[in-house]
Amino acid sequence: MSHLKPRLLKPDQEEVAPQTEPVKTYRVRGIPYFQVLNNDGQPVVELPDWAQRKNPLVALYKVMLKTRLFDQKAVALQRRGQLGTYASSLGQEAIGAAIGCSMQTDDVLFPAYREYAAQFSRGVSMTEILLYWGGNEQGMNFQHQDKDFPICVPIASHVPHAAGTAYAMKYRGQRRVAVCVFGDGATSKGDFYEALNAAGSMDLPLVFVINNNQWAISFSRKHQSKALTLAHKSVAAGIPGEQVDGNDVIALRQRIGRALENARDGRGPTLIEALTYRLCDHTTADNADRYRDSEEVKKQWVNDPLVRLRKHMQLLGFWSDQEEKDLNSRYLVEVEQATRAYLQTPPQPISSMFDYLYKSLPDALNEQRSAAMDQGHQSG
Amino acid sequence: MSHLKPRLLKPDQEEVAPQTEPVKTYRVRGIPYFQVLNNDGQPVVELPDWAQRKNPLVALYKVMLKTRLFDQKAVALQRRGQLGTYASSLGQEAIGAAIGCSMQTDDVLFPAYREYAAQFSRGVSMTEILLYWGGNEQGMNFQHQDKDFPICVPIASHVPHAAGTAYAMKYRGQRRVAVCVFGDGATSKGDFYEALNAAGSMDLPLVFVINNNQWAISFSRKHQSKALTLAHKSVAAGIPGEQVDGNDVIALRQRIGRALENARDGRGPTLIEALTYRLCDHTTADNADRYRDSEEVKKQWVNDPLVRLRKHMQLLGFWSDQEEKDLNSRYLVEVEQATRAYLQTPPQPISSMFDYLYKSLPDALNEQRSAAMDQGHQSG
Amino acid sequence: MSNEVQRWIKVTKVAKTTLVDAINLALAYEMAADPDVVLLGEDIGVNGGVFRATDGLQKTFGSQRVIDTPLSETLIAGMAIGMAAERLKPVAEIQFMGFIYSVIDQIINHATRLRNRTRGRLSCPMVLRAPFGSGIHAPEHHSESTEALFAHIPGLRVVIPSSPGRGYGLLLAAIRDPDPVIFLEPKRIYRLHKQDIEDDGQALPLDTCFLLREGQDVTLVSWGAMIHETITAAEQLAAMGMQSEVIDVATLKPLDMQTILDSVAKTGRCVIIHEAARTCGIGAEIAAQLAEKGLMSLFAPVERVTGFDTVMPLFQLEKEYMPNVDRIVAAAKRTLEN
Amino acid sequence: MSNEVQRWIKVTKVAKTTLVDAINLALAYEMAADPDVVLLGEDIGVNGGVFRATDGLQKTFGSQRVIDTPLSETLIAGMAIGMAAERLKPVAEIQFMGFIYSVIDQIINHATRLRNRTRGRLSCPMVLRAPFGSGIHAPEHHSESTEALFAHIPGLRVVIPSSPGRGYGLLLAAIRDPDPVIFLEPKRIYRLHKQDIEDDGQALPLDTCFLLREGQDVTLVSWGAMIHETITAAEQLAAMGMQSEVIDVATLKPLDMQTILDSVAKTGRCVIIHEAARTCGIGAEIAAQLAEKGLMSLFAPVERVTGFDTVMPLFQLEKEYMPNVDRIVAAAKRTLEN
Ligand SMILES: Cc1ncc(C[n+]2csc(CCOP(=O)(O)OP(=O)(O)O)c2C)c(N)n1
Ligand SMILES: Cc1ncc(C[n+]2csc(CCOP(=O)(O)OP(=O)(O)O)c2C)c(N)n1
Ligand SMILES: [Mg+2]
Ligand SMILES: [Mg+2]
Repeated sequence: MSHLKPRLLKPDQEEVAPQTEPVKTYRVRGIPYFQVLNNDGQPVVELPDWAQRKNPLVALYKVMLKTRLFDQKAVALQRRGQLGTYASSLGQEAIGAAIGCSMQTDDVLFPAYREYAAQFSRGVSMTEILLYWGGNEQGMNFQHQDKDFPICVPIASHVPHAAGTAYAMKYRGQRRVAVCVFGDGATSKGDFYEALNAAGSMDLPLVFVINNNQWAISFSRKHQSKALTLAHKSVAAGIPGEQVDGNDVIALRQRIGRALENARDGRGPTLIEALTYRLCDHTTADNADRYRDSEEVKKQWVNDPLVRLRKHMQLLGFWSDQEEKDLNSRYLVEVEQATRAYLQTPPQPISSMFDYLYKSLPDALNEQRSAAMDQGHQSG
Repeated sequence: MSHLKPRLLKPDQEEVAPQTEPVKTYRVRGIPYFQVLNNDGQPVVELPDWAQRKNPLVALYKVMLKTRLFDQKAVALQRRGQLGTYASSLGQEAIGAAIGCSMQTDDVLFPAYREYAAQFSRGVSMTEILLYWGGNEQGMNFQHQDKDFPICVPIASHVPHAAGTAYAMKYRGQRRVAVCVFGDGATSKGDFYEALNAAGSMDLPLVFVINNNQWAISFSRKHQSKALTLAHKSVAAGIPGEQVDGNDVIALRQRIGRALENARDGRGPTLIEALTYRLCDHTTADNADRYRDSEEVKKQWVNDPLVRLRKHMQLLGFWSDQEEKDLNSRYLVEVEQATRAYLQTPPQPISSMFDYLYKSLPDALNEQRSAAMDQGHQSG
Repeated sequence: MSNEVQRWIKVTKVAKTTLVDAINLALAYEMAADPDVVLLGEDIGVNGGVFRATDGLQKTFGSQRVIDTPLSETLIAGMAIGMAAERLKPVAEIQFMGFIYSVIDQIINHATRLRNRTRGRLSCPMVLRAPFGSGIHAPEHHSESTEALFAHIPGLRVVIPSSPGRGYGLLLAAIRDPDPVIFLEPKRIYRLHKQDIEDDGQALPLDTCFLLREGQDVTLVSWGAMIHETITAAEQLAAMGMQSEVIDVATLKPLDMQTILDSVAKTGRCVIIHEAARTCGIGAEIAAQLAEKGLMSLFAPVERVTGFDTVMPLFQLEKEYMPNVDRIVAAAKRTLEN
Repeated sequence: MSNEVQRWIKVTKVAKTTLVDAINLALAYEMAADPDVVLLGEDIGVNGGVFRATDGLQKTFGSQRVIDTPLSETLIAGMAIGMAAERLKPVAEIQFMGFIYSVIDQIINHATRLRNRTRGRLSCPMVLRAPFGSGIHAPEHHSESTEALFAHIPGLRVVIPSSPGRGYGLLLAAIRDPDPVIFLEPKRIYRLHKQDIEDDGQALPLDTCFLLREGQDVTLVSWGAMIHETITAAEQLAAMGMQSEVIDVATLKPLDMQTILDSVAKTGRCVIIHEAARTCGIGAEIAAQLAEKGLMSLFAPVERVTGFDTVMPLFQLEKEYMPNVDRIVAAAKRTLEN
């Protein structure tokens, strides 16, 4: 082949002056950080009205406490070999509680795998969560929640689903909102960015909540991204973004509620970064001592979201030791009942592998179904 | 299965006050916009030194003119059935020229499919570009450029490659830089975001250049993202980002050169959005009249980057009509020579399907290779 | 679809319809009949799709139902899943099969599982359309045939039409199907043949092969654009006195093996033809099932005429890559030597 | 690798090595021998990988060579390509095969093409490692076996070890190979068996099956974790008086069909066992080639004992999904009835 010999045009770096003045600069909206209570349960800004009344506070506290007690049980069950790998939500209960209490019944939740508090307030039962981690599909067949998506394990892959559902809501002219929760690690994944961008350009009724618990298994938030805050990622999609103290359930409830209202009223999506800390191992299959300082963890306990809210309620005279005791006992009973129900639930039948694969099983699969059933029959 | 009936905790929106004050706000660095010349070729800011000297200006002009003339020929060849689908770079020549003239020989370019100007200044021949669009793999076997990546058709999929190469450069302690170019549409794709984020967190010697020609086939920049500018996407990765007049080769050369220096000196990556306009159809397979106003296109011709630089050179007395004429003639001859070389290049042999598949062909494929050769023999 | 709606939609005979026009008609028919059907993809709106498969639909049904998306394939597939769970019936277009790979994750990990993992609480009635295959001198990455990747995914349906009529009827069936379907359109024949079709909303079944030609000497099994080379080969064989049975598999997953087995029981010989790379192509599955269930009726080894296990070459060599009539005829003759 | 380097590295016998430790040893060996080898992936550094396959390597070789990446699989594969083109030898880990699908695009559109599309100007010597398969009561999406998707991709090598020794030797070969290799590790047997191995840097060939047991009655073909059920089945069959030949395919692409054909020429019977879904699994390709090239030596139809064409169930039913010894024995006996 006869090529024309091309001439290399030499670079001329040395001739270039390093500085130029821009002719204009686009201002970028700052990223606000919200907090209402300090660790002593005292307000650092003006308290919203609702946070000075007992009912809404107790509602939040209940979900958080229930989640905490459930969580302890689930970890114990796993340690005893009665549950598969389990992802604890220890220390991160405020996020789910605030989400759950902010959503309306016909909104749709897209959880990752740590938002039991949100799921519980949305009607998912403790038994169901146990069934899921116990290896039984029935755990995602929520009996009292027909729209929410199941737990999502492949990181960030559910974020585009939330965009699709939000689109459907908007297309139908409904005043409904999709809420999608995911971790700090998830904000590095393409799925997240693609959905965030689309939510902006399509102006979808969608609230994104980052559970920034500072760790993605062993990889710290600091390494995950050089973004100053993860809320800064909203700038890339031209949507509002903010950071909220993720251990401050009042601030969370306030800001998530506000974002939902905006979405519901047609004012588009919001990205909320909830700053918290994973007080537990990544899952029961993980040993966080391999990669993070246990001192760091110890220090984080002062931010315990349950303690903070309890102190606040106590300061306002809304919460007695007796009430605390009663609620604990009640939930411990409920947790035991749920555990029993879980342990008594039989495995799914072998045929179920085929029976939910398509709406009706194609003929081509009949033979395999029979073979599976025979085999089960032999071994069973 | 006996489920505990969960209680639905009712949302309490109505109780939530809409406004809260943030306790602090993170300031976000503004996104600067750079331009040096106006459409009359006159400086709107202080002219850099080098832009007042003939050689660097002519070097840039040459690549742009060569690319423009090549482009006309390629489109004509396609229309005559002598070339496959071709993606023109009409109106966008300044970006590639500035990139090519800013890079050093052992840097590595990761082009999409419109950066012929950059490729020409990097040693790729016109014949090679024709061979590529003419359906011959030899077109990506650059004879005078051993490191640059070939043209990338799957949008944004080459951006992670640039991150890997940049990592290798840094790992080896070399003062080299990877430069990756892609379109406005590419900034919606996960691959782009994942690589941008990693470039930030790994502090890679990598310059990202967006050729924002306002269109991704029929989809306009405005619909692609609600981001105020595409340079704002840098905020999500915590790296510097800026917008540059993409029809102003001096501003481009200045800013891209600066970004390369920063990367080379260990100061990490930059995202540069070059604002230009696709004066041509998306490719020769496209008919832009279906989706965009031809008036819009006509108006954009006033920003022609070649005219702007030529006016500037004329104002400084660096460029005569004769020089213009001579250069045109010279490149027209070169283009004809390249075309001839392209048309005279035989197809790759049938065996080549197998011979570059692996470094050495596994035995398992011998039979298929023979069959292919026999078949070629019969039909040939 | 209810009878009322069927009656309401005017049934018209559309003369000389190409495959791509048949796709367009099917989309228009079902959008008119069912307000839950929405389309999404890149350049499908004003531009009407790069092959004009959605031409005019945005004008008719509005930009809320014919949605131009940002350049984000994962988003397109993922959004379709979220829409389907809300009981819309999304038909998503991936502009070329070469750009479909980043959505395999959404298909394998979500679309095909949603019903199963929620025990039917949620489901995913979505269609993913994409043009595929070689033969039109397209640029790099625009000519591959990788349907086998999808045929391995449990819970999916894989459908490939080979004529305007089957394009129309199978696409309607795909949209109405309650589960995820990938619908691959052989772009080489988008405009190659014209057929008169009834625009009557009649769907075709999604789980049977189509018998295109009867014969007793050899069974030729193929799908997509290759059906046309296969029929030409059958004609050439007929001229030589050999009668081929030609089967268009069309619905590749779930696979109607019975029709193929019945044919081979008659002919004793089988040639499978596909454009995709040979190794682990769908031809392997068909040949394997023949070896399992039809071994005793085979007079000769099963032959596969396929693309090579090489990267699809740029277009100067695409003809050399693709199976052709000569190779099919030669393979059929080899089986007949036994 | 030069002899000098080989001598410089201390050859040690490592007693009682598990598969996962063998992987670790091979990585350590090659990193010491070749400064161009770098590892990248999620949690592979301080944490040593979720299965500890990279345990201690960051401490030994530094965080520049054992790179913890952000949670971005496309990036991981894409970076490996960019590194490989610069003549590093990246070994990328995808934490579980369930999260590998978003990188198929990078593999199919780039890694396997770089050499071909540049006519050898650039190349892509990278390894993509991932644990896969079921049987450890793992959560959803952690138990699938989808190696067939990769076996269909031209230009790729697909390797699956089934013992510590083969894990060590094949991984070394994969790293030294000048082209992209996907190396899938059956996690169920990561710690199941222990073997004494020589940490001597000896690679195994990448294009031959391994004959694990000789016999004249039936050929059992398998790979990965299923080798262990297969060998148990062979032992049970032997107790019943039937001698099986057991073949570990190990290097699934390119496929060494000759060894399998030779064996079947001897036994006349073949059972293929894999955990992956049946339709379009690699078993189909092997059975198809037997039907094409070994038809005349087959006394009985080829049997496939495989996972079902269903979504992998959550772990309460995973045993019911996986092929087991009984099914293998029954299939072998069926072939022997002919
Ligand atoms: C796509 C994908 N890649 C990898 C994994 C393995 N993995 C499970 S959890 C996890 C870290 C997730 O971190 P983050 O998003 O911060 O959520 P967190 O667990 O902290 O709640 C990883 C890497 C996965 N589940 N999905
Ligand atoms: C991943 C992928 N999706 C879709 C396409 C089809 N396609 C080719 S070019 C293009 C638009 C690209 O727009 P942009 O990034 O702005 O680049 P431009 O063509 O304007 O230079 C599309 C959708 C592709 N090549 N790759
Ligand atoms: Mg986290
Ligand atoms: Mg563009």
